Amino acid sequence: MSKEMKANNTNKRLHNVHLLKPGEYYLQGSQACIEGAIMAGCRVYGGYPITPASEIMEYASRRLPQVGGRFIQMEDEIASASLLIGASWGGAKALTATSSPGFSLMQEAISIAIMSETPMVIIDVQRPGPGQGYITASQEDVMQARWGHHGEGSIIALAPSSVQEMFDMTIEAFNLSEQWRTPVLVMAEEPVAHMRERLLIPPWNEIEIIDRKKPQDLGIMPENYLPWGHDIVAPMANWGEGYSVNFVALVHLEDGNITKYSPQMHYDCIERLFRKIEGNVNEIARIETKFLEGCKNLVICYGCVARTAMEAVIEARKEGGLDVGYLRLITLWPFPQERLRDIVGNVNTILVPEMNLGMMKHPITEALRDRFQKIVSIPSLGVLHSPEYILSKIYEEIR
Amino acid sequence: MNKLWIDERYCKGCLICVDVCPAKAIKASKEINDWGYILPTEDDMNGCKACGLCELMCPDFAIAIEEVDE
Amino acid sequence: MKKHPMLKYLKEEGPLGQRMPLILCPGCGSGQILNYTLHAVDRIMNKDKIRKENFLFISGVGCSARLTSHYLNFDSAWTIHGRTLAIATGSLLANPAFKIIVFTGDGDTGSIGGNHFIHACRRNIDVTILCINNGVYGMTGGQVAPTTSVGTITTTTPYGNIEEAFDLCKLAETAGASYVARWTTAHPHQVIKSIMKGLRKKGTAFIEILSQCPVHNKLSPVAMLKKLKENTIQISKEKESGEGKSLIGEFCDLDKPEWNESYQKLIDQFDHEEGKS
Amino acid sequence: MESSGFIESEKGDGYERGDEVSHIERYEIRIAGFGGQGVVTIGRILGEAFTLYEGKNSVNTQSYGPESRGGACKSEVVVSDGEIRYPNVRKADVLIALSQVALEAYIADLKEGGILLLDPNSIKNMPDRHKYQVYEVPALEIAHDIGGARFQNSVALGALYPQIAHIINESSLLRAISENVPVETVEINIEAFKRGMSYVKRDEGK
Repeated sequence: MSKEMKANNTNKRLHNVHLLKPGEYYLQGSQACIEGAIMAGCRVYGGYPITPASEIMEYASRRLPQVGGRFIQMEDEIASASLLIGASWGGAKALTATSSPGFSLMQEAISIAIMSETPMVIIDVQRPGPGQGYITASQEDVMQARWGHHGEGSIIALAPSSVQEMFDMTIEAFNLSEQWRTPVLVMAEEPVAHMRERLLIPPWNEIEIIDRKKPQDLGIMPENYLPWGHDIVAPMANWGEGYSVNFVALVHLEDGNITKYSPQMHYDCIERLFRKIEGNVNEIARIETKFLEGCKNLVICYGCVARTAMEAVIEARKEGGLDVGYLRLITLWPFPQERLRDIVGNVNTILVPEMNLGMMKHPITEALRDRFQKIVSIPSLGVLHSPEYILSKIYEEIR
Repeated sequence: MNKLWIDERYCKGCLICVDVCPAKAIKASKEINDWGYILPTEDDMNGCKACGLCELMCPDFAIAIEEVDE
Repeated sequence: MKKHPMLKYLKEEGPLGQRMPLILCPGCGSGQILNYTLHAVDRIMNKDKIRKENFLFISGVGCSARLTSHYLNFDSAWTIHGRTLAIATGSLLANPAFKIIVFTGDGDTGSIGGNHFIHACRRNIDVTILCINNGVYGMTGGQVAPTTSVGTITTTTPYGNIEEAFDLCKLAETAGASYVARWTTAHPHQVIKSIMKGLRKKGTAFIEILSQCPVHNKLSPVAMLKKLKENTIQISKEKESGEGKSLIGEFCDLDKPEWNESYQKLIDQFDHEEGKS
Repeated sequence: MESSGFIESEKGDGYERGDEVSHIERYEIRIAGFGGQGVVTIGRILGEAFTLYEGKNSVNTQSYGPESRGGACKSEVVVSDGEIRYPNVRKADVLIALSQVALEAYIADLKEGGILLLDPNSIKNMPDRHKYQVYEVPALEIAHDIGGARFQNSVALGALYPQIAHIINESSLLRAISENVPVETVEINIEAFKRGMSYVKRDEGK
């Protein structure tokens, strides 16, 4: 890297400057998200305003220049997602945030990023659809997150449920994206993005930050470098580092060669992308459980609905004397099918409260197909379930 | 006299070089390459001053002039 | 055997095999423009002592985009149809030192990427855009483009095109680009000069190059080059015999604030404050 | 009123806590009115005071949508010494109603015997005074008196304080006010708070 390039590389320059000091804060989820991103090393943000995600970009516009990063309001969401690809290969960790209609517009760029194995993070503060839908709480993009982009590519998607997790999981999203060289989605909801809660910043040295693996560190010379080879996750040379990387998103050989097309080469290229994520599901995906030991009934939830669900489960056990377990999907995708089968025994009823008409119920049903008598969706559109509502459903289905 | 080199692997026989040469030093040959394209060849190289226009306007990087001092 | 002087900037072979020849059709103007561009880059590298790794080539999708794909011995990106300038903007935000050359087509710039194009010009981001305008969608089979002239028969205007063609240079100038020029593939020296100017210019340089598609126009490359010369006229001579001809030359050459320069001032303001406390 | 700044560097280094206050399982405060009354700011001030300066947990949420900029508007604070799972009000302990519409919309969710604080000048139909502990403060009038309508939220907050003094210290609220209002208005806001505090009176009905 030339001297001039080094001086201007925003990712290296001003590292560890103006980070939030360890301690307690009272912040909005949107603000915690940006603080997490900055902590993770994010120095480029590009976005387009949309309710209810705009607070994230407003806060980014204040904070990014303070840490030597760059913020830009792009012309639309297509441009914002595309910008991340350029920024990531330019050597920066880059972030955008949007809401459902904007998320739809980003799908092509997400697909390109999966194929080119570009680390980047997208926050989706979901809102109800279809169409303009409404501007309140929703979990209606959880399927779009997995299947919205064209082609056979897998994705990582996380579901935070508190202000603290908006911070922690934005860092985790950057770590996963750098570790697995793939776009990572944070599927937030309006309550989580807008609520204020205590945010605890731990001592900086206790925060794990993962950076992409570099060919330079592995002693791989430019002439032997395979931008999509060497390992299941290839080391990544940024542009500007003398590796003459030819970024391609067409089916390619490990060195980026596109002239040797054959069905076998096609299969090898795509199958590795798929295996990279799905084959490492147990390393990537996290699940949280409570009262699971020998439980006869089970509530499975994710995102901010998990907060209500936990409240309802505790009350059902305490006041109703019901045997109800609790399981929360912290990672939505890749879906931890085998892990779920390992930890969930035979139960009578599974209840799935979601702010949609029953989306994650499908992979749950597929995973636990022979473990339950019945599986019941508890839908709520546009508003977070109340504990009373979930409780009434528990009583209705279990008693 | 300067020497004209045609890269058979890359030439697609568009013959732009023949047209743009101010010295009329290049002509179409009867030879075809493995792709089936007609290759250009040297005509009367006496007028060639190695102006480089054929190299510059070749879309396929398939032509080169070697300046030969006499 | 002596090889073409610009082959040193191309990957004839990669670690896993042969990459050349170029995928383009015989006599395609895009190959010529790549040739001119590499000449310009070669001169800039030598004269301005700019290192190879500072250059970045980005393209979208279409015939023009295939110039990057996997041939260049530079950092390059063959990306998303129309989104080239958004991706270039991202790279510049990550590292403002990049000398970015964007290869784009008339469909890429004037149609699917029109919004990104005008906003890149408005922000005056530091890129050199080479718009290869052949007036047709070549890669997809010869459909009408936003730059196709009225009356032209294409595969999607079988009865003749009824829409006015876009003047992309006027658009770029109005939107705020620092440097705007138009040439044809039949003007190699002018194109090279403009590209060098563009690379040296801080801000958006838009260079439209009218190019030939011999396949979809069913004419020989030589005949098409001749036609391009005949159908264009220098801006200065417009009044004499400009009727019905495309103007070529430089439309504007301004010095205006570039996005990253302006943003750096925002950043520096905080650096100062930090220094004080 | 938007917060004066954001992350101050000395913030987060740890806070001095106020005097010991009562332990609470779950305490729910709802503030409702219309956009521009500073409803959202009161919520933020309360939440920050409980969390950072009292060491309790609190979640502050607000109504979201076009109505937060004109029209009906609400803000909620749930406080607990334990974990707060469901973030919204289930059955409010406190309702501050700054308009008739807000009162009608949210009175049903107020606990029987709960605290109802209102501005009598904004309320046409008074609720059942025997069902709730009703407190009155002419917040808008007092605010006009000391500097303008935009200080009515601090007057209301001051009027609320004596009713929740068992779970929060005055110093915590004052600190949260000074952190969350524009620097140049801190003094007036504190004065508004004190005026509200000294004015407020219990309406026992007849």
